[in-house]
Amino acid sequence: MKRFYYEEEQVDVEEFHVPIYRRASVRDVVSIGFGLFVVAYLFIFYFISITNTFIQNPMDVHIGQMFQRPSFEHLFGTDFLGRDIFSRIVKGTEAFFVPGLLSIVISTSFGLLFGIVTGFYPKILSRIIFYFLNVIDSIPRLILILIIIVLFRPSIYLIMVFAGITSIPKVTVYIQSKVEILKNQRFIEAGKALGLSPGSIILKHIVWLSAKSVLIIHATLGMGEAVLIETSLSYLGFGVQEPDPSWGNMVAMGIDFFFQGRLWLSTIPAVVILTTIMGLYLLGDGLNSIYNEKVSR
Amino acid sequence: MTRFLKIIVKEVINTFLLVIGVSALLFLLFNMMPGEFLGKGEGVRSFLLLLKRLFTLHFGVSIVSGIDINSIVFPAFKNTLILTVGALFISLLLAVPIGIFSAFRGFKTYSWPLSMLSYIVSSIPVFYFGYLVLYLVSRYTGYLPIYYVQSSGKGSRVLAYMLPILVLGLGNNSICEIVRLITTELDRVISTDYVADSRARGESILASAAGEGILIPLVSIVFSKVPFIIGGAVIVEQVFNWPGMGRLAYQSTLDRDMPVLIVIAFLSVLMVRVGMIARNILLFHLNPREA
Amino acid sequence: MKQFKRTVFFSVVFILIALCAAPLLFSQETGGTLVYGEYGAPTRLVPILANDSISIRLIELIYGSLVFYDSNGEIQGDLAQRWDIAKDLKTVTFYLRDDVRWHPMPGESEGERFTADDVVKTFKIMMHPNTVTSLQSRYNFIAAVNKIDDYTVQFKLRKPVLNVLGRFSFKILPAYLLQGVSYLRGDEDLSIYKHPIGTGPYMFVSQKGLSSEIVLKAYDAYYLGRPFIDTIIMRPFADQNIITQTLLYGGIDMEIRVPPRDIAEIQGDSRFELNPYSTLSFSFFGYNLRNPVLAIKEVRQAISYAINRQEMLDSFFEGKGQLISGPFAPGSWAYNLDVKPINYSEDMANSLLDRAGFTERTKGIRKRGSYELRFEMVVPISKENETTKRVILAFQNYLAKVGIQVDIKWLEWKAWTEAVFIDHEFDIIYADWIFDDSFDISSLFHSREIGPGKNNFGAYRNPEVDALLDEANTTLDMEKKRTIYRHLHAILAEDVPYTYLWTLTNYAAYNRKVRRVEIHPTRFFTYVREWYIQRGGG
Amino acid sequence: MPLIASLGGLKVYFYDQKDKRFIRAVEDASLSIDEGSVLGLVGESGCGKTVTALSMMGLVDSEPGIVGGEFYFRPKGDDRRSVIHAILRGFRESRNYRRGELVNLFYGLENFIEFRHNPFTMIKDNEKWLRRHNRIMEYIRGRNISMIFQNPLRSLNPFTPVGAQLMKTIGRFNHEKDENEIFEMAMGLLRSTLLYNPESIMKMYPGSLSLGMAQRVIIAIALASNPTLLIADEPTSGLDTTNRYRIIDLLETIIDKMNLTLVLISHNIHIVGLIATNVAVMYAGIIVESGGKRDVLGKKHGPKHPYTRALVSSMPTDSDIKRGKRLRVIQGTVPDNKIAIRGCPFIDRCQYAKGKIRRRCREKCPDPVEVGKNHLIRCYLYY
Repeated sequence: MKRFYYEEEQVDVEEFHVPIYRRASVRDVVSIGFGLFVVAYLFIFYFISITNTFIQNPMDVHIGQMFQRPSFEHLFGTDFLGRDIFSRIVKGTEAFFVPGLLSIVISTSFGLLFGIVTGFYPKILSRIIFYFLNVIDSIPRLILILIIIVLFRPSIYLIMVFAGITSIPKVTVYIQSKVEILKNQRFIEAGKALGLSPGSIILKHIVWLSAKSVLIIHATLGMGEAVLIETSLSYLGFGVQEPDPSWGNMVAMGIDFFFQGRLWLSTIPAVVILTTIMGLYLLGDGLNSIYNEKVSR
Repeated sequence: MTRFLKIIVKEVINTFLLVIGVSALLFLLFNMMPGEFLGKGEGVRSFLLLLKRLFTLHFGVSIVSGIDINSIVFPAFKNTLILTVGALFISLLLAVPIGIFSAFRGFKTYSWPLSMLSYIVSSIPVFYFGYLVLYLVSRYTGYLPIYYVQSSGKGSRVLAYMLPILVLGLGNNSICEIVRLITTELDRVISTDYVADSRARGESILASAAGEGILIPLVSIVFSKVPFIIGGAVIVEQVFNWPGMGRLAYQSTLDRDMPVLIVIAFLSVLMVRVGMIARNILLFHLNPREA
Repeated sequence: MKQFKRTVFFSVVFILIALCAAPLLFSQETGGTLVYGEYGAPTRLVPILANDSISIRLIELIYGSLVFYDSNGEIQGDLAQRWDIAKDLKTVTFYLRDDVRWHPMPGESEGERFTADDVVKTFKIMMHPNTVTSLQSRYNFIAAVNKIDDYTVQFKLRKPVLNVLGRFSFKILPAYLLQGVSYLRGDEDLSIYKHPIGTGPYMFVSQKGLSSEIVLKAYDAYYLGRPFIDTIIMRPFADQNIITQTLLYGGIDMEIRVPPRDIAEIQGDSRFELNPYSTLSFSFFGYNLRNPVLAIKEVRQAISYAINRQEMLDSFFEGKGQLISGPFAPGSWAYNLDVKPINYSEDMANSLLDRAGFTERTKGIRKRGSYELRFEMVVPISKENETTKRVILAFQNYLAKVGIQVDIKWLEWKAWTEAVFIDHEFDIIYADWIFDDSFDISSLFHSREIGPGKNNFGAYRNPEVDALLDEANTTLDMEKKRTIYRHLHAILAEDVPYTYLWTLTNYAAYNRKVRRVEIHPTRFFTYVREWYIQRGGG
Repeated sequence: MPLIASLGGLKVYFYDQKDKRFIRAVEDASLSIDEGSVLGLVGESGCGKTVTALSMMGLVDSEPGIVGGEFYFRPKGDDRRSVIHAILRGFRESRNYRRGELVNLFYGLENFIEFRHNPFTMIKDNEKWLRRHNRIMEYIRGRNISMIFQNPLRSLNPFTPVGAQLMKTIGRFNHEKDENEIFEMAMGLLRSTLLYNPESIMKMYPGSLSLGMAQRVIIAIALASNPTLLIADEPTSGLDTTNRYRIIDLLETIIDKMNLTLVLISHNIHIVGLIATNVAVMYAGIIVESGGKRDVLGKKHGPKHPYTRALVSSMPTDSDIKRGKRLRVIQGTVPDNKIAIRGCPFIDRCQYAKGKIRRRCREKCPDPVEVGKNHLIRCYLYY
C-alpha cells in the first residue's frame, strides 16, 4: 500500500510549540468518538425515560399485537406480551444509570482516599489497608453479589454499592502508583519547600492535576462494568424484576423464544448492551492513551 | 535459589492469612442471614468450627437438599476448573496473536478491523452469546452441544466440551483487555534501545521484545482475570447446562442455600489465590528487578 | 336392516385387527434405558419430606405403598395382599404380602424383609408433630395404627370415611434404617438421604452431586414382576428451553411437561409422540380476605370480570386447556356444568366497582375514602414458568385498565410458601391446586382450615359452606355427596373466594420407541411397570 | 587497501504529520570505507551521523526513511550468494547491482519511490521496501556488520543474564557447536575485552553491571558473530574519561587482532583523532569534508573546510587548556532540517562566505571537489 507524502511551500514554523496531549492517533479519535456517541445516547435515553415524553408506556400489554416486526409505530417491534420494545429499552437505562453512578462514586472516592493514604504513609497503614482490599478482591465479584442477594434480597442500588466496593482495590492501586511516582517529583518537593500545607499539596497537585485523568478513565470503565453487572443479574432473575424493564431481563425473556426462531426478541437488547459496554470501554481506552497514563493493571 | 523459596513461603503465608480474612468476612455475612439454621452459632466458637470445616475440606450438609456438600461441590469444582483454564487458554490463543499483530502493524490496513473485531466479540454479553452459539451450532450441525447429550445421548462429545469454553474465552471481555495490554506494552518495548541493539545483531524483533513485551504483561494480567472468569462461568454454566460451581451457586442462590454458597465462595477464593501465587512466582522468575 | 349389516361388518373387522395386533401388544421386550428430563433438581427423595413434583415422581418409582388406583380407577393391592373394613367403618386391617424384600443396600445382594413394623414406623414418623411435612392434614382422619403380627397391620379411624381405601396411598419407609429416629426435619445425617431404599419397581443406583443425573435400575426381585425397562435416568436441566431441544436432538427420551409454545414443533416431528394428560389441577387467583377491601364480594367479582381468561388461555397456552367456573376438575362427578364461567366484560367490572363505592380515581387508582384499590401480588421466582410471568403481567395490565393497581413481589419457593401459608403477608396469589383421588376441597374452604400451615390461606369463612362440607365428608351415600358438591360449586362460584381460571392439559412428549405409556395425572410413573422400549429405536 | 563498503548519495527523510513537511535527516552523504581502516564520522549532534549508521544497518523503520542513494558492501564469502539472491529477488533484469566484489544493498530503491515537484510530493511504499530490505539485511546484520549503541546499560536485555545473551548470539552463528564449546567461546570473548572475572559476569543481570563493564560486554556481544565491519555510535560518550580511553585502546587492539574495519561515530573530534585513519565531517546531513586523518585534521596545513576548521578550534585540546586559550565558539545554530536548503548549509555561520563567493554559496550547494589524494571538500573556496 503506497504512502503519500506531500509538502506545502516554505512555512516558517512557529517558535514555541509543546504538545500538551500526545497528538491523538486515528485509533484514539475513533474510540473516543464512538464512546462519546454511546454516552450521548445513554443520557438522552435516561432523560426521555425520566420525563417519559417521547415513548409509549413500556408496561401496557396488548395481547393482540404480540411478536410484531419492527414497524413505524413500534420502532423495535413488540415483545411476547405486545409491549413496545423501544420504549422498554429506553426505560431500561433507568435500571443501571443511577446505581452505576453510585458504584462509581463509591469506588472512586474510597479508592482515592486509600490510594493517597497508602501512597503517602507506606509502612504499616498501607499494609493493613491492602490486606483488607486483597480480601475483597479475591472473592469473584458475581459470587459475592450472589451471597449478598441471598442475605438481604437487595434492590439494584445495594447491589451496585457492593459492586462499587469490589472495584475499590483497582482504583487504589492506580492512585497509589500515581502517588508513588509523583511523591518525589521535583515540583512536589518544591511545594513542600515553599511551605505549602501537605493538604493543599495533595489536593491541588496530585489529585487534581494528574489523578484526574485516572479517575475519569476509571469512571467510564466503571460505568461499563456497572452495565454488565446489572444486566447479568437481571438476566439471572435477581436484579430488576418484571414488569420493570431492564436490558438483562428483556434478553432473559427473549431467550425462551430463541429456539422457535424468534431471535430478535433478545437480540435487540443484547446489541444495545454490546454497543454500550463497548462504547464505554473504548472511551476509557481512548482517554487513557491520550493522557498517556500508564494504567497498570 | 533461596530467594525463590523465600518468595514462595511469603506468598503461602500471605494466602493463608487472606483465606482466613475471607472466611471471617463470609462468616460475618453468614450470621447476618435471617432465619435459623445449622451452621449459625454465636461468637468465636462457631467461627472456629466453620474454619475447621472449611480447612479440613469436609463441609457438612446443605440445608436444602440434605446431601453432603462434599459430594456436590467437588465434581462441580472440577468442572469449573476445566472451564476456567480452558477459557483462559482460548482467550490467550486469540488475544496474543492479535495483540502482536496490531503492535507490529500499528493502525494500518488490516490490523485495525481485527482488534475492533476482538473488541466487539468480547463485549457481547456472555448470556446472549452462549445462546446464540448454541442456536447456530444446533441449527447447522444437527448436534446439540449440551453437556449431558454427550454423556449418554447422541451428539459429539468434543463439541459439548468445547463450546462453553469457547464462549467463556471469547466473551466476558477478557480478549480486548489482553489485546490492548499487549499492544501498548509491545509498542513500548519495541522502541527501547535493547531491542534495537538485538535487531542490529540480527535477532528478530519478536524474539528480543517477547520477554518484557509479551510474557510479563501476559502473566500479570492472565492470573488477575481468574475472578472475572469464575464470575462469567456462573452464567455460561447456566446456559450450557454445565454442572459446575457457577450453576451450583445459581441454584443455591435460588434455594437460599447459604452453606453451599459459602463453600463455593471459599473454593473460588482458593482458585483465585492459587492463581495469584503462580503469578507472583512467575513474575519473580521472569523479572529479576522485582526481587 | 342395512344399519345392522354395517355394524356387524365393522365389528368383524375390528376383531380381526385386534387379533393380529394382539401379538404386537403382548410382545413386550425387556431392556433399554429411558432418559427423561426435568427442570431443576429434586429436593429430597424421602416420601414424607418431599412436596415438589420432581421428587414425587422419583419417589413413585422407588417406594411402594399399601394400595394404589390402577389405570381404570379401581383399587389394587400393592404391599397389601388383602384387606377388610369393619362394619362400623372405623377400623381397617391390611394383610401384607410376605414375599416383599427392601432394595439391597449398595454392595449387598439382597435387602431386608418387608414387615408390618415398616408400616407402623412410617406412619408414626409421618404423624409426629415435629416432622416437617404437608401430608399430616390429609391423614389426620387416622387415629392410630398397631401391628397385629409380622404381616398384618390395623388402622383405627377417628370417623368413618367414604371410599377410605383410596386414602392409604402413602409410601412406606424402611424401619430398619430409621432406628432411633422419631421425626424427620431434613437436615439430619441419614443414609436414606444419600441412598434411598424402597420396595418400588426401581432401585436407586447413583447421584453424583445435586445437579447431576440420577440413575435408577429395575429391581429384579420386585414382587409384582420385574418392569420391562432396565434403567431410568432422571437428568436435571438448568433451563427449560434446553429440555425440548435436547429431546428433539435425542439427548433425552421423554419430557414430562412440554411448554405450550413447543407443542407445535414436537407435533410436527414423527419421531415423537405427544401424550396429553389432564393434571386434575386448576389454576386460580387466590385472595387474602383478611384485607378489608378484598373482603368486599363486589371487588372480587369485579376483578373476575375485568380479566379476559379466554384470550389468555388461547395466546399463552395455545388454547390447551379449559375454563372452569368452580374449584373442581371439569368432567369429574363433582363438577356442576350449569354454572357458567364468568365472561369478560370491562364495563361490568367498572359498574361493580362503582357500586362498591370506589368511584374517585387518583392517578388512575380507584379510591373510597382511605381505602385504595392497590394490592400486592406475591409470585414464586422461577424462570421455568415463563407462561406464569405472562399471565401475571397480563393480569396486572387488565386490572390497571379498570383502575386497580397490582404490585408484583417475586419470592423464592421457600420464602413464597412461608409468606402465603404461614405469615399470610399477601393480597393476591396466582397458584394451582392438585386434587388427590378424593376431590376433597374441605381443606381449602372449611373455616377450621384457617391458620398457619393450613391450606385455607385466604381465611374464607362461610358457615353454610362449612356445614355442607362437613355433611359431604360424613355421608357414605355417593349420590348425596354429589348433589352437595354441585351445590357447593354454585355457592363458591358466586362467592368468588378465588377467581377460577382454567385446568391445563399437560403434554408429555416421548420417543416412539417407548411403548404402552400410561401416565398418572400427578405421580406420572404409577403404571411404569407396563411401559417397555421397542428394540430398534424410534 | 581494497574498499569494503562505499555509501553513495544517501538521502534519508522523515515526515512530520502535523506540519505536513519533510524532516531532511540526511541530505547527501557519501563515504568510502577501506578494509581494516578506522573511519571517524564527526559532526555536531543532530547532523545525521547516527541516521547514516542506522541506514547502513537497515534499521530505519519510520516513514519515508531511506529515499535515495546506494550502499555497496562486500559480504563475507559464504553469505555472498544468498545476499545476491535476496537483492535480485523480484527483478528480472539486473543492471549494476555489483561493483567488483561490492554489492549494492539499496538496489531497486527507486522502484519504490516516485518523486514529483512543485509542490514537492513523494510516494513511497515503505512497507514493501522494508520487507524486501529486511530480507536482504538478514544476512548482513550481525554476520557482516554489527553495531554498538550509545548507552551500554540500555542496550542489554534487562531480563536475561548477560551470559545467556552472549551465548545466544554465539549460538546463532555457529549452529554446529555444542553447549560447552559455546561457553568457552563466550569466556574467550569476555577475556578478549579485558574483563577480569568472566565467570561471575556471565551470571549477572545487566542491572548490576557498571557502565564500563557493560560497554565491554556490548563489544564482546558485537564481536561474537565476527563481523567484518563494526559501527560504533558514540561508544565513549556515556563513559567517564578513564573508561573512555580504555575503551578506545580496547577498540584499537580488537581491530588489529581481528582485522576488523571500524566506523567510529562521535561528536568529539579528539577521540576520533586518536585512532581514526580516515575522517569524514558531517554537517546538516551533508558530508562536507572526507579524507585521510592527516589531510583533514592534519597539523601541516590545517583543516581545509571552514566548518572543520571551526570544529577543531572549538574543541580544547590538553595543550589549549594548559595555555589557557580562550574557547572559540561557532556563532549561530544548526539550520532547521525542516526547511530545504538551496545553498551551502554552513553559509550563515561561515566567516569566509563574504562578497562574491557568498552569492555562489547561496545558489547551489558546492559539489565535492578532489583536493588531495581522495580528500574531498564541498566548498567553493577550493574551486
